[in-house]
Amino acid sequence: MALAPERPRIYEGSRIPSPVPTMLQVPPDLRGSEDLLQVNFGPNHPSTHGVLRLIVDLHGEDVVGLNAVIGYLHTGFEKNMEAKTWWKAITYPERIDYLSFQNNELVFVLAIEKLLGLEVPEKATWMRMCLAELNRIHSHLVWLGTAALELGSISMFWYCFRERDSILDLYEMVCGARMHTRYFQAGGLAEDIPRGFFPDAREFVDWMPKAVDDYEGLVDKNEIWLERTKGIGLLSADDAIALGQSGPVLRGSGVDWDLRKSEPYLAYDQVDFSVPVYENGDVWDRYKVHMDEMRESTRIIAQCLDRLEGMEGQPWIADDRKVVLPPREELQTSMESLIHHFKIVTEGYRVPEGEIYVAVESARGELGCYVVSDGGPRPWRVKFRAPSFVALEATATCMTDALVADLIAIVGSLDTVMGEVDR
Amino acid sequence: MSPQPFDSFKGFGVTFKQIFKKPITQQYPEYKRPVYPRFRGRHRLHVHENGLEKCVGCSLCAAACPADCIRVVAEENTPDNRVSAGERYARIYEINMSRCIFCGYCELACPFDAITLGNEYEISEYSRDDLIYTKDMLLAEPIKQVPVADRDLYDTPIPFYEDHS
Amino acid sequence: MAAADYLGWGSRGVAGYIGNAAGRDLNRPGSQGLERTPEPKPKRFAMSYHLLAIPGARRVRVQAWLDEDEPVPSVVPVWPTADWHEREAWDLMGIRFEGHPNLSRILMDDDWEGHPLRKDYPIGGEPVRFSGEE
Amino acid sequence: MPALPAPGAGQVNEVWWISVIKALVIINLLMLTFAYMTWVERKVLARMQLRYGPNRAGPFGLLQPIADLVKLIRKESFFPASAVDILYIGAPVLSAFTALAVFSVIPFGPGWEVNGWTINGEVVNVPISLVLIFALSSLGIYGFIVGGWASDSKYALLGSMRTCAQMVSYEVSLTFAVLGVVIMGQSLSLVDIVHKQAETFWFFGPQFVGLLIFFIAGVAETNRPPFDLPEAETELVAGYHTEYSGMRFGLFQMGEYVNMITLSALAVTLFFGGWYGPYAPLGPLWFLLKLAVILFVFMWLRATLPRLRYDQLMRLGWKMLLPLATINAVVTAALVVAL
Repeated sequence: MALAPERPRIYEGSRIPSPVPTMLQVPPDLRGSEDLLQVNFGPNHPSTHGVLRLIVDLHGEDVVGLNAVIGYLHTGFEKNMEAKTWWKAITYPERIDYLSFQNNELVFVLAIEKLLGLEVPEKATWMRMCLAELNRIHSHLVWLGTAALELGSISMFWYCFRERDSILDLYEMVCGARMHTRYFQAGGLAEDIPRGFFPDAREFVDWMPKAVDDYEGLVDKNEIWLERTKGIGLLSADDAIALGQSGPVLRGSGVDWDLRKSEPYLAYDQVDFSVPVYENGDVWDRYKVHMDEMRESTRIIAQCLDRLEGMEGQPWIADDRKVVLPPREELQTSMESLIHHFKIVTEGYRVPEGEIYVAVESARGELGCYVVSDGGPRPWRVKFRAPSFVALEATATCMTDALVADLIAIVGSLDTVMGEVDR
Repeated sequence: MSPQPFDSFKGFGVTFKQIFKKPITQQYPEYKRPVYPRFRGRHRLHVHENGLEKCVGCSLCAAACPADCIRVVAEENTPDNRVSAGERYARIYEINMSRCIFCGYCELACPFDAITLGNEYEISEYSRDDLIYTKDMLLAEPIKQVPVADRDLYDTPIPFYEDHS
Repeated sequence: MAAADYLGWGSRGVAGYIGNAAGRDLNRPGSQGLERTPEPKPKRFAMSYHLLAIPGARRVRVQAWLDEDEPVPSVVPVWPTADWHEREAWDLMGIRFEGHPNLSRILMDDDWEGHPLRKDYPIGGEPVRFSGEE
Repeated sequence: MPALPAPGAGQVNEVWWISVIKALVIINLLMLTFAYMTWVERKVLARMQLRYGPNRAGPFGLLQPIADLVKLIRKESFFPASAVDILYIGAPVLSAFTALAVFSVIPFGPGWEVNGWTINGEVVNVPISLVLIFALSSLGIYGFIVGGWASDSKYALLGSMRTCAQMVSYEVSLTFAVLGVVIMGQSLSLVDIVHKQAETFWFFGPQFVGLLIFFIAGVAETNRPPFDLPEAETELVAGYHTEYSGMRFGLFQMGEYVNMITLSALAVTLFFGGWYGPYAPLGPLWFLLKLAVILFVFMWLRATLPRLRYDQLMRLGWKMLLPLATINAVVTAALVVAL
């Protein structure tokens, strides 16, 4: 084990299993063999990120067959949202992907605003970007902690959760809740930014790169870590695109594709950041993408803070009485405001007829939200294109020539959140 | 572990140096970290200084609740039984805390600042029935108090928050 | 009409991915707000395919209109990623895909009856517990 | 310094009941060490991970091991319906027993004269104690293998398969790594080896390669991270003891920890001059101190390193450690003969 073996070059051609692209079938010469052991990894297993069930055919330690079964966490979010008014439905998306909650909320709110044609104040846009990036770091930290834990590096988990906790503190300070915040509302933000946010966020921004150094110090040069990640779970660029991958998985496969750059939303075209892309499409590259993204996100947050500090006193939510709750102090004085307030709360605001697909780059990739409105106070149909759902489809393709231990590493590296997969 | 790179040993340094740092764990039941003022915890119902309840039983909170966990049954105030400042009052006001998602829409919806979400988060019970909070429980001062971080710094100064919670 | 044939992308080998394959129930008066769809709405379901060509960042939405029990050709042979999306549409909306290699339920149990996202499927749920005091 | 007994002398002149008392004391001490090992390990890991570790049961959590013991005893000893009874029950007993038995030949002190009675610094002194150690510890491995197989569970089976392969591979390297010390000490008796080190020098200098191999193979042999594949929690749930609970699980755990202590004690004896230190009457204390340092390294490894993969483990064992150990032994032999 002196030197890590040369990484196998990324394969030629396509490896997507056929006819079913998401299922690895036992090769014909092994079918019915007594040497095969069929093992259920999950739905309850220490490293399946919740309730993923993998039916794995093992030949010794080799994985020869794989079938992913999902749906154990299906909670019918999309159906539920159809029964709620738009305003109330905002509380649902953040619970779909409970690690990337702020991005989920963002995409739904953006979809509503686009259907309404609502102008959002600049301050809200920048704060949204700031929180979305904080959220990306949060999600990556949880990923890094658990993925390292799955490979046996237990300390990483605690170091990651140290920073995660300070991010959640910031969320609690601004949004009132540590995870499911409902802070983004159609039209802007629910409340103004507290003054204390800026020094605390600055402190975090200063500290975060050092923390990333710590993580990298722990595993980056570690021979065992390199052995466990390099050349494992290969996914070529063509296959990644054919399988609809996005986010870190796609960028780890050498495709320079980030919605923040290619289809900028919010104010991403006004901040300076780079998109990390790695070529080899293995677990190591996905890990590196995550690490680099944490640094880049920190940079974006710093720029957001610079802008936001100059915006004190500006409005944080659009002044549209048909959609946005009127300011509280007006409720005591203005009858008109009170009527609007009653109407929005009880009946909800109406969103013009139409259908729209909005996509943002969540921590896991392209998070799309397809909304159909029939002009009523409730969404007619909401559908989320969940990046984890798509990432999980690539499991079988990545699993060529894998051992049991690699199976864990690969599923971990795809960074799936079961809540989002099953919705 | 392997003879080749000394870089492999960098990780040992990272773990070793943590021994001399202070643990970040907070000893929870003894030490309660102050929550930020915006923190949304256990609900409170409020009364005016003259003892009348602020809630007028308009059911806006129940309408706003995404989890449908609030039940309000209103009744008219009578001259000899005057409970609230408005025309009507809430005869029954219940929150099923096991369903509540603490989104705070109820306090946004309430036009009279009658319901707010306080700072208490220790609201576990052994039975689901105990989690159905009645009006008396919501009106009472919570038994467990949670410290709150600097209110001026971490909250927006709107009158609504300065008065209550 | 498979979306792939319609665009001629399958044969040209353009890489792209399906952002979304979502069924939609049109029992009620349809929608035509920002982006117009054919009028009048002739059929119950609309299948939307959101396609994206990664080099070039072009997005295309293709809609196919279906009646109940009317199948639609599967696009899995063209875009492997459609596998689970189509299974999901079948599971939750009851849209059948012809030529799908493994069209089975994905989120619901295998022996589930009905297709939960259809509008005629009741939302169900258990009543919220309160003290029962009148 | 007290006069050293001649090599090979003073072995049997101990009355039998002294041996029995000593055995009782050692076993109990060992159990206590095991119990507090778990406490220390949790504390050390916690501090490396920015936590406090157990601090609720008693001051500094010092009663934690006892609380754990009570919990384990009171827990249901789950028994899978399709398990093979005798083997399932016997396996943890076997592994715990052999682990304890091995310690009997480890010398922890120079030996004393009390009221004219001779007390040796070890429970039994056999001339081939090293062979005995390896024989017993190979026996103990059957506990892990059989236990996993007998519980009739797929995860446990995979775990015991891994144990099997891992133990066989690393036992060879472990034995070969010791050869160098044996050649230099010119004895298979641990007591003699310690005396030899006292007369000359501690062997960790000249046998540094041997020490490294011994340590790595030892970590693998005791199933400690980063070689904890047989019970890799995130892969095989709990490996060979997936189906075990209650005190049966406790016995497995004890076997593992006592093996670890034994191995560290062996390392101290073979490479770090056993009980010798600057002030001789403190013999056992020096021994304990050295032991503690080595055990700390075990924990440090656990806190830092990710787990190896199965094939990498095999590669490391057969392609790196074994050739190195062989070369080391041959070179040592040549040097000893030449000098």
